[in-house]
Amino acid sequence: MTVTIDTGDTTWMLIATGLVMMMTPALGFFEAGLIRSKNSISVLIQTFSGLGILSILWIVIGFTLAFGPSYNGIIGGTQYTAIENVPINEPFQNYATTIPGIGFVAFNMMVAVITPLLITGAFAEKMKWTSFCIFMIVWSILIYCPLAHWVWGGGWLSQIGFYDFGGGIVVHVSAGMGSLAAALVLGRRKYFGPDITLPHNVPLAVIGASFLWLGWYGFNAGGAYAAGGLTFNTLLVTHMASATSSITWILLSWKTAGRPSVIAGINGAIAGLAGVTAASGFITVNSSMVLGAVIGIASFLAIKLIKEKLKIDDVLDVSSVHGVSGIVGTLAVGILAFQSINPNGPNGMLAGNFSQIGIQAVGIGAAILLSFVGTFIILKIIDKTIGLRVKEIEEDVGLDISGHAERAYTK
Amino acid sequence: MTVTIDTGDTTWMLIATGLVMMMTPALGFFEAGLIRSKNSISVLIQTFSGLGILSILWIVIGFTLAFGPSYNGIIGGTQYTAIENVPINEPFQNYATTIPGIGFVAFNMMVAVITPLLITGAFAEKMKWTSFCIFMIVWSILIYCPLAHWVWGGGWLSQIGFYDFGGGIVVHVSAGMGSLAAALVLGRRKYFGPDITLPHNVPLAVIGASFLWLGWYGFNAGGAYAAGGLTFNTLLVTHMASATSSITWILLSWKTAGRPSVIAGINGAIAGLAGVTAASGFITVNSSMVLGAVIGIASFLAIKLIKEKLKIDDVLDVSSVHGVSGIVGTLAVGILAFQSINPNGPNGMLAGNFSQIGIQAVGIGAAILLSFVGTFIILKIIDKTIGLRVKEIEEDVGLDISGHAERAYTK
Amino acid sequence: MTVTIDTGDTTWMLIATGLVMMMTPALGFFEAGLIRSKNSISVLIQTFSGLGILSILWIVIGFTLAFGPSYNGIIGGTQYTAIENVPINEPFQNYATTIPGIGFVAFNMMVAVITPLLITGAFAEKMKWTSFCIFMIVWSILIYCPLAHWVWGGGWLSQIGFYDFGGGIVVHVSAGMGSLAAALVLGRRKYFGPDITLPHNVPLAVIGASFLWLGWYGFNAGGAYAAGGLTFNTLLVTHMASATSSITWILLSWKTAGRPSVIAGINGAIAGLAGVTAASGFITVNSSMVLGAVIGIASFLAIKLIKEKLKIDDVLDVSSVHGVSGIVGTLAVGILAFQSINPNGPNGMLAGNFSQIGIQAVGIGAAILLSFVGTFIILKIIDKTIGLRVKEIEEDVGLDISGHAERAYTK
Amino acid sequence: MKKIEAIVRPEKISRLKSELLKLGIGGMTLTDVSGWSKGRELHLQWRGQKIAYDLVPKIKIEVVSSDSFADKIVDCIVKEGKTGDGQEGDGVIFISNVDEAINIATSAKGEQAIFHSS
Amino acid sequence: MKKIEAIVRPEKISRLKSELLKLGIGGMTLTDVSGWSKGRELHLQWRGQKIAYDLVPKIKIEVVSSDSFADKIVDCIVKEGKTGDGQEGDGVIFISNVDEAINIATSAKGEQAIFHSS
Amino acid sequence: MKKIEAIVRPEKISRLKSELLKLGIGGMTLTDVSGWSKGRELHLQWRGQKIAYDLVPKIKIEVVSSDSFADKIVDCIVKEGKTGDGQEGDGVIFISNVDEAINIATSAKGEQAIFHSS
Ligand SMILES: Nc1ncnc2c1ncn2[C@@H]1O[C@H](COP(=O)(O)OP(=O)(O)O)[C@@H](O)[C@H]1O
Ligand SMILES: Nc1ncnc2c1ncn2[C@@H]1O[C@H](COP(=O)(O)OP(=O)(O)O)[C@@H](O)[C@H]1O
Ligand SMILES: Nc1ncnc2c1ncn2[C@@H]1O[C@H](COP(=O)(O)OP(=O)(O)O)[C@@H](O)[C@H]1O
Repeated sequence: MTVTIDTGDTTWMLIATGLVMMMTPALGFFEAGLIRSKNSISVLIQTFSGLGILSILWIVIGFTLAFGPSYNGIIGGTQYTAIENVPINEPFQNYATTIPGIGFVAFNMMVAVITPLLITGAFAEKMKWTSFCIFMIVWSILIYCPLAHWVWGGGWLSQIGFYDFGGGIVVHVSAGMGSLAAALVLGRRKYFGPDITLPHNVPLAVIGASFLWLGWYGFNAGGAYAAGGLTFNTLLVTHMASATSSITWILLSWKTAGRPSVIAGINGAIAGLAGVTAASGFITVNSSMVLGAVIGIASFLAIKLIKEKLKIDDVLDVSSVHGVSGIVGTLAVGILAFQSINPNGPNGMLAGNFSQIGIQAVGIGAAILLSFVGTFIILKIIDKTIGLRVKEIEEDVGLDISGHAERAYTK
Repeated sequence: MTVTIDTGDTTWMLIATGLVMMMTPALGFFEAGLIRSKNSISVLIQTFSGLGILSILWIVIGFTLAFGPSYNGIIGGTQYTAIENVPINEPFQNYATTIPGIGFVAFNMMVAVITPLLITGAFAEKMKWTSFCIFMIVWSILIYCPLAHWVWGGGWLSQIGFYDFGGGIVVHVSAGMGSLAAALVLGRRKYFGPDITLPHNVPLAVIGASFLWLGWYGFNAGGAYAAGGLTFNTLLVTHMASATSSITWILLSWKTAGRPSVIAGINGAIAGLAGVTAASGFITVNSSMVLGAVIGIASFLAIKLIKEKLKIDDVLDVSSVHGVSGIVGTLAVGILAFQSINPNGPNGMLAGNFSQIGIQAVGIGAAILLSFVGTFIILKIIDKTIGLRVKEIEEDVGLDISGHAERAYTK
Repeated sequence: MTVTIDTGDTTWMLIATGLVMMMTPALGFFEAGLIRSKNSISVLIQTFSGLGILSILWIVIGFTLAFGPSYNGIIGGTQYTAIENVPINEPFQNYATTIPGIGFVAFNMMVAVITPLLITGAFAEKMKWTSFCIFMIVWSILIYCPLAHWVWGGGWLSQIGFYDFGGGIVVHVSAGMGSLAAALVLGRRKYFGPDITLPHNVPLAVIGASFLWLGWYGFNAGGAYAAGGLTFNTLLVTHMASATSSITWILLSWKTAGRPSVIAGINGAIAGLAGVTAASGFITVNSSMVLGAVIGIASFLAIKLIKEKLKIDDVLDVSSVHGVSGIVGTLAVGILAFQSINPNGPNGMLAGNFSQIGIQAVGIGAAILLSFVGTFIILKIIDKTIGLRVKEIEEDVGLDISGHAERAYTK
Repeated sequence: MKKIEAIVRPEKISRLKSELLKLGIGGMTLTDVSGWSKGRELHLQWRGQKIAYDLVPKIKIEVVSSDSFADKIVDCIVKEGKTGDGQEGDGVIFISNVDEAINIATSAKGEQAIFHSS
Repeated sequence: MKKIEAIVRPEKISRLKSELLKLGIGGMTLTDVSGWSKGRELHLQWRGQKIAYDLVPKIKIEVVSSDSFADKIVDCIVKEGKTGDGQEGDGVIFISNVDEAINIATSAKGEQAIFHSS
Repeated sequence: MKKIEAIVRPEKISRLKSELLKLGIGGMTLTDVSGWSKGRELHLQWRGQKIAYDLVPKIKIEVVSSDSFADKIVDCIVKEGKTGDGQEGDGVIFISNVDEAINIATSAKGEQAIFHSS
């Protein structure tokens, strides 16, 4: 492997970094549009301030915990604290060997920033901003960094041959299961039911979803850390899973509610994108269309179960849209992966390798355990100390006025 | 010609693909902002679900019909059905020879997706979603794929020396004339007139237009399939035509309505972008400024004729903004092209070649014929079978509630 | 130095050009969201028509005034009028030597376009569109082009060793001080005070701010004119200054108003981005976090002084957010710069060079003088001839209806 | 004085406004509302639940006028607001009593408050 | 005739609407409003200035009905609009007199104007 | 009881609200409206057609109070709502009769319905 900077690859990673950064505000638009007007600012400030806080955290300590030299496969060492020793004009020796080392830090920062912020979808309209800030920092250090290390930083999951191209478990299963725990700890919103789940600004949500879709090209195809055939295949796999999952959701909304719904369309797209992430760099475009449809069905049904049957108030259904999708897609690596697509990846069942799916299941299990239990404990502790939820009157008035003294719209 | 992957060129096409993908939702924002609130969701779901449906169609059959080995210059063969035989790690031998084959498929997918969706502007506020879906699929197969094949896939128009860099006739004339046919077949909206043409959310429309403008850099300069002087010239030509056409429209709105209008500004920009598409890779930046002004005047006057004189209710004036503009710009290739700008393009009149303009006219004529007549027939058949228009009460209530059980805004 | 086109570098500049272009409409969204609904169109048309007008101006005369061969270090010669003699397929000999000459023109166009438009923030809700147009053209020629020439075109400031990587004084100090002058010449809005400073659409403002943040990657890292370690370092420096300044503002809003504010968050981000611009290509990521916090505090306090104490009605606080930030960041070059980061840049105090800060101060002084005095005189002349402000009744009704016969929102 | 409150089609507003103007009314206030009236329900569903979601966007015009002038205003609204022959959805007008009107700027009361000029 | 004007919680609208429908009312008009009422103020600050910013989004329902029918409508709104035991924020209803109603489409007057069918 | 309906400048709302609060009113309801009144038309054009597009954004405040209290409220609104010497556009106040008020949460009627405390 040559270790010299390639301007084409570097440019791709510059862009991919920008695209993934943009996903964080886009997530804010998506979420803010889907909730009530009176709480929309509270979500926008969570994503926007989260972008600031988690970026700083990543430079100071996050990067080295995830990608520093491994302590027994569990966590990264402190060699890169405050990005000390990160090469600027050369690549790392072991990661992304054709782009500047600092580029590897920057791209992975954007991934690390958005992951905990996905959980905002579970506690939107309920949680105090101060508790949110503390939770983000703790969750990032205790859950995200270890998991990223296990999978991408040379940790034990990578050592046993587990594969997750873009972050199926590192990002989506972890945020999804964290969301389930968050929904359980925080409880239901007042008047929980269909009457309060009317989205206040659908165009805003569609703007968010569209830029999430675009950003995901960077998120997944950026994982190639280079520009070539695999990169383009990953981009197209990502796109097609989103397309098929989106259409699947629209058809399911039509079947169950009598009308094709645009909100179903955008949720389905996000489910497809989240779901395909793990497999995006290992499978063919044709497989991705099948996978997208399966992810669409699984995540749609999961909402029916979690929200409608079990009445768990995961406000924006992160547990289904990211969690369940992520599980399906990460398992799918064990079925659909072909080394002819990516020689550095595994073969799955269809390529004759029946053992990979077991390894994938181990990874999924580990991620669920770490993130569900970890999130539960972290939130319980915060709840007992400074509290998690806003007061009832603040929920009535809306978190925007009560928590931020701002309104989304005036004349 | 060397046939090896270049990382710089590949990165440019990765981006261009993303930029053109983004144009489809941006089109939705543009259109949704310019129509009444009660129908805005219906347009957003058309563009969003269209992105899904047409992407799948392209993989399954569209690409091979457009770019497969030619049957007598009429249509592509089935060699690439379900993108079978498309190279992932090498370029095609005959197209885009420095980027992965699959990248060529992906970029052209995004162009193929947005083209039929442009016609949504003609039947917004009127058409049923189911009929829309069927229409998109049929139109893409019967009109878009042949036309793309004729011009870019080695078909008869390319054989006679017709040139269309970014899709002047393939995209804009075809969608524009299709829109004229659609407006005629579907008829006028209830209370057609200035009272119902108030845009409900101008900032949303400006967001859409702005990202269309940006996306067009990818749309036109992506047509170079490489990164170099021609690419940058194409980008700047595109930008300047948009700038001059936009200013032209603003001045015309000022003259005719007494006030400079931002809606004129964004429509003018789109007209300039659509108009310059055919010529963007063949002309100088200075020519593009003249061309932009001419396109601006032509498309502005076309609206006066089609909508105000003839009372044809092409809701968002696609026939003028894309159709008439596309015609002017495609003709302009025969006047303004210089081989000193693009050695693989033609010379036009100013470079002493008086025959090119005739060839361009043939191409335009063929596109008008195919798309106008074809669209008319397709829509008539759908109308007679499952119907095209929503019921009158549904139009009153709005397509959002009646067709999708959703409202764009709630409190 | 080799002078051949590199596809990777060229692709980066294609993108950077697109990103910076996008900042102009994004600026419009940011501003429109933060003012009253009844004036929001008037700002959108200013940014959108400004994009058209200033692009044309740049091609015709602006580029050559800024980058043509220098007349005594004061202004560029006319060699490149109407971009005559600009190489398309080769680089310039003296600028950006691995990308096409026309790419250098295009990228710098986008920077030249947005600079005068920043001043719209100072006279939003007050100024006539016609006067705006004239002001833009005159300001661009008399203030922007000379200043760009002094710093980047081989003019006297570059000759004395002044450094400004992305446009700290060329863009932000000049626009900021111009804004202060504009606020003074135009006077206060009717009912000036907290009651009229309620933002009408916060999500729109956040959309604007988010794309400004993203666009700034192109703005600053594009200044490298190549893709490599320095480019990525610049991107990350830019990002971190925005992050820390944004968080600083949120904390300050919390402290002074009792609630953390999202509007503070987005303003703080813009201040951080504007502030770090000059230094972005010369300093380390860790320095940028300190610098971001300092910029945040300085610009926040500046608003308290200029708007709340002195009651100068710079509507969107451009003088603080761009002007004061720009001054701090440009000075910081003299403290924080390291040639180990950028061998073509200076060393600052921390690298043992105590003289640089003096040179930086000279540049800042020159920019303040030129832009404040220049803007004051230009506006006074326009005021005396065709007038600057709308009539009082037009201000009551709103500039949208009175000046453009359009409303931002209808049902 | 009388308050005339009309719920009309948004499409009709611009013409209606200029006709009322010609009549010489002193002012009017417009509100965006949504309306429902009998016989127009569409049965729709929302997230699988059956609901009748049939609210149509309308505009409410309020004009306060002297008792004697009220009829002219009503006639004008009926004339301009009508679409075809008895077509549903054209709206309704309600008339009620207003005890007093005060102009904030001038402190004028009664009919003086609502007629600037004339 | 009577005008019944109720300021209610937005969450209650969809059920309330279908109950009113069952009662057989002839029409209704909804407006987005924001409300404040005593005892519910939160003291907030805005850009450093202390303000009581405590407006809560509400929906106003207006129904015009015959005198005799009014009580049934009020009862229905009270029943559907109530949340718990005396919980604040459920809203208020005001009843006032309407002199005349005119249907724009049919020119029908009085109670004819507000009842299409039945 | 009386309903006091005031159409005022949006800029005046925050101060007006706190003054009404000090007076001790029991509640109020605010609506975004747009208003037109005589003498303020600007003649504009829209897509080439001449129209008088002169609607100004205003806010409508509605307060229902006991008869005796009404005058104080009116005086307060006039005082706070006034801009300068007889300046146009400050708005108007209309007073009308309300037959009954019902508090949804408590089912209290009449003046009890509109005054929580005091
Ligand atoms: N009894 C009523 N009370 C209050 N508003 C009413 C009543 N009847 C009608 N309206 C209002 O008038 C609007 C138009 O009524 P109508 O002409 O019967 O038309 P539509 O057929 O659209 O319901 C309704 O949408 C509603 O807003
Ligand atoms: N006296 C009043 N005049 C006008 N509107 C009132 C009055 N009292 C209450 N309201 C309206 O009713 C709404 C609900 O009142 P109430 O049930 O007392 O609840 P809350 O506790 O939310 O204020 C208020 O927000 C306001 O819009
Ligand atoms: N006769 C009326 N009927 C209904 N609303 C009125 C009437 N007169 C005035 N208004 C309302 O009061 C607002 C302010 O009126 P006024 O003080 O006369 O100011 P302006 O000069 O802005 O029209 C108007 O915009 C309108 O909404």
